[in-house]
Amino acid sequence: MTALVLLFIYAPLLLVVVNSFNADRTFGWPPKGFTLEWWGRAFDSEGVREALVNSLWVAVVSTVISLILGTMLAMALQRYKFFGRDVVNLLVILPIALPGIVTGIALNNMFTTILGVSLSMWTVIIAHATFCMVTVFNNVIARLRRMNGRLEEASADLGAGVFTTFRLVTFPQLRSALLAGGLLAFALSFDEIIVTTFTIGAGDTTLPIWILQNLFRPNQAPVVNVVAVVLIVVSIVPIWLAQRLSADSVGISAGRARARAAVK
Amino acid sequence: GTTSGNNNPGATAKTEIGAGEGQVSILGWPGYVEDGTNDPKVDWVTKFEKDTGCQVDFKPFGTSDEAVTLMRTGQYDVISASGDASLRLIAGGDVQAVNTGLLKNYPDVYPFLKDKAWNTVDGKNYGMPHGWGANLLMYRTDKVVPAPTSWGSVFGDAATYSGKVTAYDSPIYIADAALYLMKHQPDLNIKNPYALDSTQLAAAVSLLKEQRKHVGEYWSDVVKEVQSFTTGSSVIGTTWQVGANIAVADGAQVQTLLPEEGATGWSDTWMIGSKTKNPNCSYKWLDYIASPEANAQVAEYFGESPANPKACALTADKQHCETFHSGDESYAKQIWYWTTPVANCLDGRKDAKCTDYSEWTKAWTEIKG
Amino acid sequence: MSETALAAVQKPTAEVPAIRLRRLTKSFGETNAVDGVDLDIRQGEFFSMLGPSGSGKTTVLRLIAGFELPTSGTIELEGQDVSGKAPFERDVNTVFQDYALFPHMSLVDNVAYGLRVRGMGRTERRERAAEALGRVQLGKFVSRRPSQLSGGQRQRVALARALVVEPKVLLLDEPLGALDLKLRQQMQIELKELQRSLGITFIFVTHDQEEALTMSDRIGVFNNGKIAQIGTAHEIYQRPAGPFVANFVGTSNLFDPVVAGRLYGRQEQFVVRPERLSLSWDRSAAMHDGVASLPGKVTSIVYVGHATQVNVALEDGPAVVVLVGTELPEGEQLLGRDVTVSWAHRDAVWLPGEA
Amino acid sequence: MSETALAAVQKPTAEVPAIRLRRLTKSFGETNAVDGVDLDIRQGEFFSMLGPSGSGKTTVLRLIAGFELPTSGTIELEGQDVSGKAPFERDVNTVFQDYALFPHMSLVDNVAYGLRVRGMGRTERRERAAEALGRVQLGKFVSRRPSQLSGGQRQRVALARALVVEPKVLLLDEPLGALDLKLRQQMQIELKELQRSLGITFIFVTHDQEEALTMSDRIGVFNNGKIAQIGTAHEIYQRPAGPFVANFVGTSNLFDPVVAGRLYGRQEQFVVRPERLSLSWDRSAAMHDGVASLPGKVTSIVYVGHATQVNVALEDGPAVVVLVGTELPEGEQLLGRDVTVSWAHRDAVWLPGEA
Amino acid sequence: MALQISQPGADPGPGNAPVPRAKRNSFSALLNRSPNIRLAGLLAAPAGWLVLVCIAALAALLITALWTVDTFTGKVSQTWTVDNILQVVTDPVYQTITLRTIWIALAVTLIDVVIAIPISFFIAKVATARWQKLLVVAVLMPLWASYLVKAYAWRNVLAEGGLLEWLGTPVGLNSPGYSESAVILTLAYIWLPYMILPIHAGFEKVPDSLLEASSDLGAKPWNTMRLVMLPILVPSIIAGTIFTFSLSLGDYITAQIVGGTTQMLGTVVYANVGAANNLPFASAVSLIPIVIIMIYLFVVRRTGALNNL
Ligand SMILES: Nc1ncnc2c1ncn2[C@@H]1O[C@H](COP(=O)(O)OP(=O)(O)OP(=O)(O)O)[C@@H](O)[C@H]1O
Ligand SMILES: Nc1ncnc2c1ncn2[C@@H]1O[C@H](COP(=O)(O)OP(=O)(O)OP(=O)(O)O)[C@@H](O)[C@H]1O
Ligand SMILES: [Mg+2]
Ligand SMILES: [Mg+2]
Repeated sequence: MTALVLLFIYAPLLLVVVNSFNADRTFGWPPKGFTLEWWGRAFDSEGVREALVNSLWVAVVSTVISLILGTMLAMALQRYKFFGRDVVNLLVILPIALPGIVTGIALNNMFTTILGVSLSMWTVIIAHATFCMVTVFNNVIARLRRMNGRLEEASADLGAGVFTTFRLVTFPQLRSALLAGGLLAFALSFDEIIVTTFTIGAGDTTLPIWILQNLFRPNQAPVVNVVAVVLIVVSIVPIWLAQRLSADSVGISAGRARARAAVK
Repeated sequence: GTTSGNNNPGATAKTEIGAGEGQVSILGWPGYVEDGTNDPKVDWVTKFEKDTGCQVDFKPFGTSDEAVTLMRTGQYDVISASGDASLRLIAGGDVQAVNTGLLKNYPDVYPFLKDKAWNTVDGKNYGMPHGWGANLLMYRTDKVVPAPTSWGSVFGDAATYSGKVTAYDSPIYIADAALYLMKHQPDLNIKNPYALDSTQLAAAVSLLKEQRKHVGEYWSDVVKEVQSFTTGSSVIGTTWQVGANIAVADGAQVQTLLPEEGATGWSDTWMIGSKTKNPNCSYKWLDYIASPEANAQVAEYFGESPANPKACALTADKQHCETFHSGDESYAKQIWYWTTPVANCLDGRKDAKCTDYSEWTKAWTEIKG
Repeated sequence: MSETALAAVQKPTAEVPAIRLRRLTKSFGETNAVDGVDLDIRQGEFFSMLGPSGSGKTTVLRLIAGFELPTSGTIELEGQDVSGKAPFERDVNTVFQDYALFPHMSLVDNVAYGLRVRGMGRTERRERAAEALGRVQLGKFVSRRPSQLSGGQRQRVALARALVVEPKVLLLDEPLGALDLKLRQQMQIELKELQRSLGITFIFVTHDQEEALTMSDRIGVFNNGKIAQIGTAHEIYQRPAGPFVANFVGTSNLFDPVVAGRLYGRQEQFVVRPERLSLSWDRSAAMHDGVASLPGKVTSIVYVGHATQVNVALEDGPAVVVLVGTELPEGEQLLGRDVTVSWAHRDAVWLPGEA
Repeated sequence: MSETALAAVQKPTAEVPAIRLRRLTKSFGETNAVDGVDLDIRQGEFFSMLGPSGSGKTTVLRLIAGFELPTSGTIELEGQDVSGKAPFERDVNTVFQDYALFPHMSLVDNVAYGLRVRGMGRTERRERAAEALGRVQLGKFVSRRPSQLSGGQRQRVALARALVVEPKVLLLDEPLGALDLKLRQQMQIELKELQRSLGITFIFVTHDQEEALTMSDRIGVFNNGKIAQIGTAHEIYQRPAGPFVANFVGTSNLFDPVVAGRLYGRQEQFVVRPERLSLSWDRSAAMHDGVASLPGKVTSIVYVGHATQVNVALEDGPAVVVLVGTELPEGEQLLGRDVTVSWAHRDAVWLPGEA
Repeated sequence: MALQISQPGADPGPGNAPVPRAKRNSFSALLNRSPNIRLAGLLAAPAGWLVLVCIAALAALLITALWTVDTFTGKVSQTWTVDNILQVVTDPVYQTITLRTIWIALAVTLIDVVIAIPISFFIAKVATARWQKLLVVAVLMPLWASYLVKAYAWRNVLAEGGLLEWLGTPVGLNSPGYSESAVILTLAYIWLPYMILPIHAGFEKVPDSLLEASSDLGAKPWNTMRLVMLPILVPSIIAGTIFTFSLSLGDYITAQIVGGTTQMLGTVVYANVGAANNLPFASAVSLIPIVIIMIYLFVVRRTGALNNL
């Protein structure tokens, strides 16, 4: 059963790999010939590099924003009961629960029609940070729930002020949750296409946008396959990293955190 | 998005080209503005930048509709608009009139591309023609026998290849049906496939709904379509010449033809945004892209007929212009270029009210169901 | 019970008390977790708070440490009012029940934490922390993580961590609750030793009466957010202030006013501890001076190792538990046997107040 | 210690034992959690497994229940070999330490679960479940969720759930471990009552020796995956089979072979329980027949309520603990005082085997 | 062991200066005293952000749905009308599309649940610790492949003469071609990891003792699964369905790539934003998924699923 599912998961990916070497520009099956042309072109393509840099930049900035905001929000919701708590709780879930196209045109509409801001990388970052926040939020709040509340009291008891306590006790406890949430936020932002389509400014491309633009261009589609293969291979690094870090720092429960984290 | 701007289609044209502003942002079909980043061998932008000192910032779009939306933001200086976008842009005041006298390559352009409904309004020119192509009928020679001659194969006789028919995925495709009806149902009195009153539209819609039952796939990008033909998922339907070329290159047994009814097609125009801050660079681009060298490169890379006959001599494939029937005016005459349908009937009828593009859009949604 | 009256009884001391609570009250919504507590804890004292679950012991401790702020009343630390101060402004440290060691720090960093946040240099604080760990015999584990220690070892780290900053008062909330019996008994002795040698005031929370009895200089028995009795182990055990204390601290055989009236002509409750009752295996108990006797029947016998608990239903009185230290008559049917239970008059503890 | 020899001593019984373990072994990687255990548990017996943490008690229980399969050896249930059977094929039920109640079901559904999976109709099984809940005094809570109960109440639900399917043997893994002292004592009594009235075999795991002593018909003392001794509470307490058992069950004063040689002319260890030692507050202990005496010095005194623990360092022997039931001489300095400790010869328990 | 005290009395040891007292920090003390200030400090930025970006944008969208587009200039004119909404609600074609979209989203969700439960069970409860790690990675990795590329790969798989047919023909299996089923299959593939992960986390949270208890009480594995595992997993499953359902509900790219002629709500919204530049109408159409998701969230709110996201 599991083997079947894994086959189901990997067969199409394998096809992508095969097609990155497929001489046929429209990928007929079975492949007509073998070529390294696409790989060569992909590494020469400035467009790919530029889009990649943009994507990394957007993903990093929106991850950082969502890490900060998500952590603050999680701490507020986990520790305090206040009026409107449920509403805020729903609000943080909404951007991810709503279909991307809705979030996309809502933000597009707000930026261009209501606020009159011109679209740019920054509008993309705002949009991404909004829906990435929930991944950080969920990870952090789950960790906070499990975290021993006495630790912070112990810290205060030993003479540490509020900020020192956060820096020396709370933050280190949250680190692996932040890492998991951050990685996921990064992944989400990095691969986001729909919301990005609606919020990106003139002349800017992120990697998915570049892929979308080139997927259906006669000479570019195979190059896209190459990019995809590279992405898949490179993705092993952060996943292993997340695995290792979470396993080392908090043991069994981290496994749970990780899996839970891995969900948006 | 929409920005409010002066609704002023008669903006006065420029009288001279000054020094470049150092930059120009261009909105265009993918493949129209290549600077070598995608393929180092395909590059005509770098030369432009070197010659004029105008840095090019390029944003491609997928459909005319997207093009209009993007142009409306006012962030772009120049756009390559097909006929179904150009009128909307002119009407929306998003582009300005162009003084063609300032463009030294303008006189070379095929005359049958000048002063057309999609680039000229009230006698004012709104841009530089770029290139054109027809929406042809393509079929698999091994699967479709006998060879078709009429659009009837994808309309009346679509059932023969049920599930393997393909069609262009845009409201503008309604015009293809209207063109067919124009020839086969004279009592509807269609004079221009882009000027349909509500009865005529309804007839086209019902024809397309009938066709829908046999359509295997609507295509919006040409590689996707080619792929379907190569694999055999589609065996007959509309195409662009460029698609046919790719298919043949990939070894598919396909053939294209211009059916007896004629065809719809596109003719693109480079236009300048009404709010541009870089008018000089914009004019320079319009002129540059119509130069024989650049025009040849674009036309060949994209797979269309160039606007400048001098380009034909410079294409790598010497047959290019022949394949695309570039100078063939009679061929061009059979083509109804994409034009945005508007309420004021384009065929000159004053008594009737025509359906506009937003109605076509809703009709298209309804057709696809 | 007249708990309030009793709680107010405080021996006036010349010296400033380590902790002075005055009418301390803490409410959570409707419930008064702590309800007007007055308490003076002397310098250098080992003071235990004993009471059933939910009686407010932890809350009092948290109020003293500053984790909760009182609803009303004041807390004085060595004569200074600290009622509104934050935990990090009070010279009081806590050993938590679950130890609350920082899991991401090594032992030495855990212990050095209090010094670190006080701005002491790295070398010095680590030295002191290592020294403190040495004092609790964990000198060789300095670089381990808390998760690599056993329960008892963690307990010691928590202790070292609290003591290294030299607090005036150390608060311990059921520090031995999580340990198993043998380890617990050992730690009781160690803790007591430590307190004696350091001379610091310990406030020790427990709900285990034996633990409180064996360790404390004085005990405060809590019930329902109030203090039911304050006194030494002896006082609490031998002269309970009411039926609640009598029952909570050790097992008690309660005789109601009717029986008391018949035996002593005094219409008040009294209790006799099981180990103060003696049992004769027949109905012929010698009625000599200063001893009361009642006949009864054995209902069950439980062997508890060091002694045997014999449950006897008295004929004209309650069912009582007798703790028999000597061996029971062997080879005989003891259940259901007629016996006589007797006790010395001076072992009867009279409980004033309501029935 | 000769544990294996001792463990093998089984009284031959005519009836088929409820559980029979033969050379039962379970290894986890390198460690032998259970190491060749032979054990017969009689029908209707209340059998306790006592032992320190990690001694293999839980593993034996899990082997019997079928959650683990033995590395070698066999398990017989009423004479039938069930060694390889799945848990749902064995007529044995377990009360888990954490109760393992299904959080998504009401109490009645929890209890009815075993009947449900056996295919009993809805009405009947709910009736029976409600009845079982009534038996454990939770009749009015039938529709509550487990999360709405206190620890003691959950414990009873777990019990009802296991009992409603009428198992032949009930396994209980430290069922009282999570409860506090008073509740625990109460539940001990209830459990024992229940077992008596149902006549089902109970196998009860605990590491609390007092609990084991008070409740069990027989006790198996585990050490290191092996059984160190099997016997009644009396046997285990009064005649420990070795120093391990002597020390683990109750406090023991251990005298080494040298002292034994001097006193009795026998070069073997012996132990005397603290409550069997008596103390005279001077050096003039009457040397009468059948009594041994040794002089010593009081090192500390701990008041434990029902008695006082006096620690005495003997001059020519070990430090011993004496449990004094009577009141100590009042108003005198007792610490450091010269005393004599004596015991009856018959209270000395000889420990055969290695030192 | 006994605690050895070097010397009696509170003397900290030879040569050691007394420990400094804790530093005064009045701001910290203020924060410590007043939970409200702490809360405000924590909440202001993120809640403000969400209200601005999320609530304001949705409100604006709703308002825009009440405007119209000038058919001549194609610009939004701010005249109020409910025409758009009326048309979306009454025109049968939108009902058809809505129903189809919901059906696709439901089918995708169902397929993912059916696949995810056994595989997560296997990973969480059957596989050894080593394998467990590997498998989690194996499931996570496709998450990093570009969505578009995966969809496109499926286009190739599903093509006539494509991988699926190539594999399927010998066993009598037919490729569904480019169709609604293709959309369902592809979406189910793309969103599968988003279903596996919460369910896997859910399985890990079920204590082993519950499974043992069930077995102990006589339940065969299937009954344990049905009566104990599944009910406890409900929140996790719902958490997964929120993703697969909502992600499918708003999709238009996959429909474009493998859908053949299939139209979904996303297609219509996208067509109207771009085509005819009819943002008000697009807004009106997008109200449908908003309403559907809101209702769904409201319904599942009580199950605690939202905490399992
Ligand atoms: N944060 C809180 N919110 C609401 N009620 C509380 C809170 N803390 C304690 N209580 C209530 O206050 C009362 C006293 O609780 P407290 O923890 O002080 O008891 P305790 O004597 O320490 O009990 P235990 O022996 O179980 O630890 C209880 O009724 C408890 O439910
Ligand atoms: N699943 C397992 N994997 C590896 N080792 C195990 C496992 N279960 C138990 N052990 C080991 O087997 C030995 C016996 O464990 P067991 O749980 O039976 O002890 P116990 O007597 O029940 O202890 P406690 O009183 O702490 O519950 C221990 O050393 C333990 O570490
Ligand atoms: Mg407490
Ligand atoms: Mg155990």
